[in-house]
Amino acid sequence: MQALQIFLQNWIYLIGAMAIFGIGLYITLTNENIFKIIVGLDIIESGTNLFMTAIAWHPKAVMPIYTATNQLVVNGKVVSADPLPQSLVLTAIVIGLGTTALALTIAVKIFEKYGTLDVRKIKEAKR
Amino acid sequence: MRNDTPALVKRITALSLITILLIGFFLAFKEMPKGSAVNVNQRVSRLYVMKNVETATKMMENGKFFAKGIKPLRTDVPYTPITFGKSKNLEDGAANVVTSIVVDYRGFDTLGEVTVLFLAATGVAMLLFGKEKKRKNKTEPSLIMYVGTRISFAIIFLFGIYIFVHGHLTPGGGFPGGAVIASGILGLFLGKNGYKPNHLGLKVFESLSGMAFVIIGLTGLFSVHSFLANFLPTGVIGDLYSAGFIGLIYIAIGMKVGAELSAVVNSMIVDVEEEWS
Amino acid sequence: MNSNIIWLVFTPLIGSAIAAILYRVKFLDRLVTFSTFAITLLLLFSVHVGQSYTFNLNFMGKIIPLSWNVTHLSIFMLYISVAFGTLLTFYSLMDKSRMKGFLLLLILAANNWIFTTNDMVGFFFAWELMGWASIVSVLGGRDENSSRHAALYYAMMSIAGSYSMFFGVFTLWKLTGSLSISTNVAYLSSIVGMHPWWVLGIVSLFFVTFMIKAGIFPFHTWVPMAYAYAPDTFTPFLSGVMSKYGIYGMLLFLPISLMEKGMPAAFGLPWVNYIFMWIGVTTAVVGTVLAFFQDDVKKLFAYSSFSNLGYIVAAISLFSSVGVTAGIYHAFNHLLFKGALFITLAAVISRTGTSKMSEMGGLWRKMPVTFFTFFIGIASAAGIPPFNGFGSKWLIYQAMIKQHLPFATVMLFLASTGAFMYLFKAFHSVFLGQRSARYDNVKEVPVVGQIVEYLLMFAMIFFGVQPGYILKPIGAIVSSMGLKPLPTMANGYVTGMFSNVYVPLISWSLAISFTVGFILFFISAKHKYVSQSDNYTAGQIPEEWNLTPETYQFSWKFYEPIEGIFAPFFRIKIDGFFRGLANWTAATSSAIKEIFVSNAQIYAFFAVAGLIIFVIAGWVA
Amino acid sequence: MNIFNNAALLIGVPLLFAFSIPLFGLISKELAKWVTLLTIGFNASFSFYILFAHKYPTMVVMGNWLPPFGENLYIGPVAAFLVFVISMIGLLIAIYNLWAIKKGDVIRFSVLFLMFTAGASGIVLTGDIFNLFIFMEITGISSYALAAFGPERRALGGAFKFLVVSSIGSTLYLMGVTLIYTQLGTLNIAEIAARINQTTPGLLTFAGILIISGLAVEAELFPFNGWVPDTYTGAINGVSASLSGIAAISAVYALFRIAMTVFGKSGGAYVSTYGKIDLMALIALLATATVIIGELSALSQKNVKKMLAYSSMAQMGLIAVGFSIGNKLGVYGGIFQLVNHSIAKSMLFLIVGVLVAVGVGENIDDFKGLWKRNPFLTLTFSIGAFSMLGFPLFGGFWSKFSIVAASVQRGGWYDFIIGLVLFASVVEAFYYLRIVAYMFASDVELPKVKTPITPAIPIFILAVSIVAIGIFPQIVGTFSAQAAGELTHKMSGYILHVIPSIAAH
Repeated sequence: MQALQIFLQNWIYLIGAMAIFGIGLYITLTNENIFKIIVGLDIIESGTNLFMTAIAWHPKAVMPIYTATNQLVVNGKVVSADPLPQSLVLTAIVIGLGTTALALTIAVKIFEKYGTLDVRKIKEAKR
Repeated sequence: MRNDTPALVKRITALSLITILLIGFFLAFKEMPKGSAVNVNQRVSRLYVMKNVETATKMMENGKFFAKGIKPLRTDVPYTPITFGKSKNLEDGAANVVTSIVVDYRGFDTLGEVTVLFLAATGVAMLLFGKEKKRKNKTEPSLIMYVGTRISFAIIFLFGIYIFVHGHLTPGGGFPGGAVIASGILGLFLGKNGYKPNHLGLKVFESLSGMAFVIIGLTGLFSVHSFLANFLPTGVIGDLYSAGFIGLIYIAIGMKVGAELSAVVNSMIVDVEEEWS
Repeated sequence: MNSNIIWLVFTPLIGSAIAAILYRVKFLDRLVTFSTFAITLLLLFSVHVGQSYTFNLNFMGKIIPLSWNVTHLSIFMLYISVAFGTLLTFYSLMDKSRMKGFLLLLILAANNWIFTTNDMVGFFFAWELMGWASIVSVLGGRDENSSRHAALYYAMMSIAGSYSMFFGVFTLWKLTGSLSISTNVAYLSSIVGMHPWWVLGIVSLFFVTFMIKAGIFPFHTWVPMAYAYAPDTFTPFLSGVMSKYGIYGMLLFLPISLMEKGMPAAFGLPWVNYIFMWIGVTTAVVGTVLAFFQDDVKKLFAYSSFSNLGYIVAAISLFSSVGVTAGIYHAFNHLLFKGALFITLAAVISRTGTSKMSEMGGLWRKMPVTFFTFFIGIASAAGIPPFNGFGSKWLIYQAMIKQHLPFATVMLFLASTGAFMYLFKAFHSVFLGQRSARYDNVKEVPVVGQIVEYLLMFAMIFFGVQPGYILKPIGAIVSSMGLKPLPTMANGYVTGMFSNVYVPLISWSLAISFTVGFILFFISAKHKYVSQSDNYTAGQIPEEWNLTPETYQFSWKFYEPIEGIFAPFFRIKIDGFFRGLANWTAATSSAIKEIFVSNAQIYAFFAVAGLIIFVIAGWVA
Repeated sequence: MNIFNNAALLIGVPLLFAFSIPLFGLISKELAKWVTLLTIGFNASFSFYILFAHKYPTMVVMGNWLPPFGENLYIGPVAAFLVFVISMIGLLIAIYNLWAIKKGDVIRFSVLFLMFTAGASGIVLTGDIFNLFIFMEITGISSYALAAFGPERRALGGAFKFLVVSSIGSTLYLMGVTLIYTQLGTLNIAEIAARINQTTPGLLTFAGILIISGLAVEAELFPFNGWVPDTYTGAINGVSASLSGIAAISAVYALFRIAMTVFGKSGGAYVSTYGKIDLMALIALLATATVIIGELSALSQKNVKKMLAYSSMAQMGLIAVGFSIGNKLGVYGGIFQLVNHSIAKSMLFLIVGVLVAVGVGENIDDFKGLWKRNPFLTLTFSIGAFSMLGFPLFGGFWSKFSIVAASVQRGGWYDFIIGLVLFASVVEAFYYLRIVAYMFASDVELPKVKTPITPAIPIFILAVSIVAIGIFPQIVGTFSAQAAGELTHKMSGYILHVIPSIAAH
């Protein structure tokens, strides 16, 4: 039981992150529909974000916010979760949002001009 | 791999590639501190949490920060206890350490992040540029929808403002706050057929709030001689009026994100006719 | 310091700048070109063997010494190239072809630089300058499409060659830390006994370049195209002077292969030299055979030029005193007679407007001076005694026999006989035989051209009868290379290993017999001149037999039987190799291009697959 | 430690004006373009000041937090020089845009173009590995949008390809950065570089591979470069010019900053990296493949723009070959070639843009007889082509010269690599010379075309600079020699300028 607990503490978020990453990559690489590809890219980004939060977390972590009751530092040692990756995730989420918005816009325009959302059919007649 | 590769081949290839990649990740993770082995004290975050970067800087300048073999002695940086609601004039006044990193210690990242979002919104608007056609919902929104969105908009807007104003105290900040505001505006779009926000207002708002951020940064440059440096007193940790320029920046970011995301929603909802020829 | 050497390079450059400004006015361009050539020739009198000059080029804080050093070989090459260039530019004063004088001057600058430099950087620069100026010069031919094609082909070969040399220069620089040619050659010859393969590899990087520029088999494929489609007045320079740069380069590097260095030998020669000798012989034979069947007269002489360079290479590759003497001597002779031949061809083509032999004929009455120059030229080329080609060919045979290479000698003899055959074909079909009616109004070249032709005639006869004037400087060159020079005798002698020939004696005897023949010609019955179609027909109507003016021409199916003999060999096309390489490249190109005609997803696949390859590489390592 | 915080204006001023351009746009469209032009002009002149008043090596501290605790910009010889090049090319393309961008959303286009240039400068300047990611995204997002701009639908397809591949790449980069952070607990490039040998080798290798793969997407190395031809062909010419002239510079810079400074071993004649495999060798292999594939693909193109795209890919490969040799001469050649490539290739794209606009077209056959139709564009195109193929007395010669010299100096299997590269160069020479020969054909009679004045200015300046660099290579040479010194000596060139107190240990 102890071993399982330690295993879960060590690996659960990492495995989750990698699973999400792999699923996203699989979706991106196998679906021909542009929207699904964009969804796949988004899922990949989620996997990365989860990974970044996972490396900030440890089993005894408290939230990194000073409140009246929350002690971040005990005996000269920081006990909170690592705030830096969390702030990086904030940034990464916004960047992912921007990329997704732009990708969707391009998808909309592609549908307008090519009349299809199938990546295999988006090509010019003359090469 | 060609354009006409059968789906099955693609799937099998993708699966095998991803499997190899994940095994690679797994092997790398084995060497990585994880779970209970994660030690925040060995990371630079320790200094951010303890808000003693200045001490560390002094130690570094005296040559006491790096040990032999260039190992940083982050655990040796002395700690001044911080009490919520009492500690004054810390080097960074935000109670939320994530906020203090996002806006203060790594504020330049955030400026870049705002820029990315701004560029995305600009790109969306640029690509969907054209002469607007009259928008028409597929189903006419009901009266409840109309009234409900109007009423809830005020509450949502207020909530958004609350989130970004309290960014330095509670989870949240400019980006979530802005997104909340934009969701209120999305509600308005849903609630009324042919709803048109004030384009000019959005644009001016967006520009001014973005410029405000840069101008705050430049003020830092000209008053404290460093771009994006805090030039205001940090106050007592836990107060609403504390943490120096973090509140100002989060207000600017919140307004900017709100305006930007509303503009994105607007661009995506409205049909346009292109004017290339 | 002897800075006058530098002026050999700068004078043409300045002239080129002036000519480039004036190039829209063709005559002024040519005039500047001619005067610059003449000034350079005068400047040459102030240059003496042993002079040297060093200019330290500061490149990125590194000092690169650009050094000039006048040797016996360089002064000889300088004199003959500049003198010939002066004649050629004088001829071109009244010429209509689209040769651009300023380009020729650029080549002259490079020419002087190549022949005097002693550092590889300068050599490489000059080589590039010469190469590009000549490529651009080829562009101005009569037939624009063909000359564009030829120039592109030439450019490709030339670029491949210069990259090869580039690589060689840097390898040597890395090995010795010096850029001086003489130091590097000395270094190579000091290690050639220990690492023959190594040295062979480095030297072949240079030799590929030299062989391309000289047009030696199997890199000759650009020669017929470039020679034939270049501007008519540029071809003499291309054939006469520029092909010698390759020979000069080879002569710089050949001292490495001295027998005493312990190279493994084959048939009494270091085997590398042996192979190289056979390359030369093959060049001579292949050039001859290919020249038989050309209809384009410039192409015919291009192949002839290619064949003659084979003789030179075969001779110098022996690296014996006779061999090198013969090689350099033949280089000089080839410059003279091939230059003369191409100049006369330029004259003919400028008057007739065609270079096809089947469209010419019977021009000797209209252009007698040109005719005689051409006649002496082909007599020289064929190696007929009183004219200048004789001595060198004779020495070449001697050198071959002396090395006990009977088979190669026989091949060279064969090539020489073949040369006589194609030369006669060209001679007859251009100048003799029936004249087509459309050339009734053809005039002789202008006086300027005639002067040049007289001078060339005189030179060919003079150096044929008095070979000593050339053999003496060559003797100095040979001894400066560490070989024993041939014994010097009076100017009239061609000295050899087995026998010495006193040429004036032969010439007198030939002149007497010729006079006798001439007298017999005049006292015999008068000839009747008829029009072209008034002949052979025996009362038939030519059209019924599908006979056209071309089919009456002398060159019409002239060597058809011989062509049958060689037919199997024609299936082996050397330019087929390069063409194949090009086709292969094009096919690979189309195949590789297919990578990039996919969609976004496939590219994502590529990226992930590349990543995976790395990951696996990381595990394996 | 030399701190020059005012250099933050290199990022701050473009940001300020990018945010305010929509307001200027309310007044007039032209004003938006002019504001962009002037802002990039400010950047160009400021970086000119830094470069020629010899203000570097210096550092900009953000928010008063010294590195390695806060973020910083490091302006070493590389950054000072490349920022100047990027701003100058950006300025010239902005002048071209004054003429070329007339329709569509001009105002927002100006915003994106301004931030594209500023973002590329940011990549070069930044001293923080995560900040590098942000600037990559700024450049990336603006270039997706710019590439999709234009009336032709092929632009959209190209932009989408770019977006998909590049998003995957940036995710991989972020993963790699995170992995390094777990071991070293810092994001500052200088500190990571100083302590990279304290990581475990397996993780280090994996992180390095992820980061290099991520950066190779924008540095156009095979097999991460599938997007290149379609994006370059699809985008309008000004954008293609800036993609190859600006984005590519910063991407290659980032690639080798990571490989040489962060992962590199200090000391030794040739830079190699820590970890199980030598990342420099890996990049060398990629680069060789890129050169060969790029040149061979370009050979059979009939569309000049596509040909230039492939050529651009191949040139990036050549640059990467130069860098990956890892000695001073090789890096010198790489940086020199980087500058030459960005000048010449952006000029060629601009010329194609003018030619398409005046109705000549972008196929090889349209170029026939161009000399008689428009001598100015023909001459400048030829100058660009000659520089590309490394003709003596043109800029490209010196860089190719140095790269070949460096690889021969290194020897070993670099001899083989450079042999392949030189073969590819023959192919390159062929397809460029073919166009040049076509342009000078006189057997085609077509009406003359006029060169518009505005785009002729940048084209003329670029052509003159190519010739000037060819004749006086020290214009670029002095700076690239300093830059090569910085990249090959990571301790004295980089780390000690950013964190001087490391010297004591």
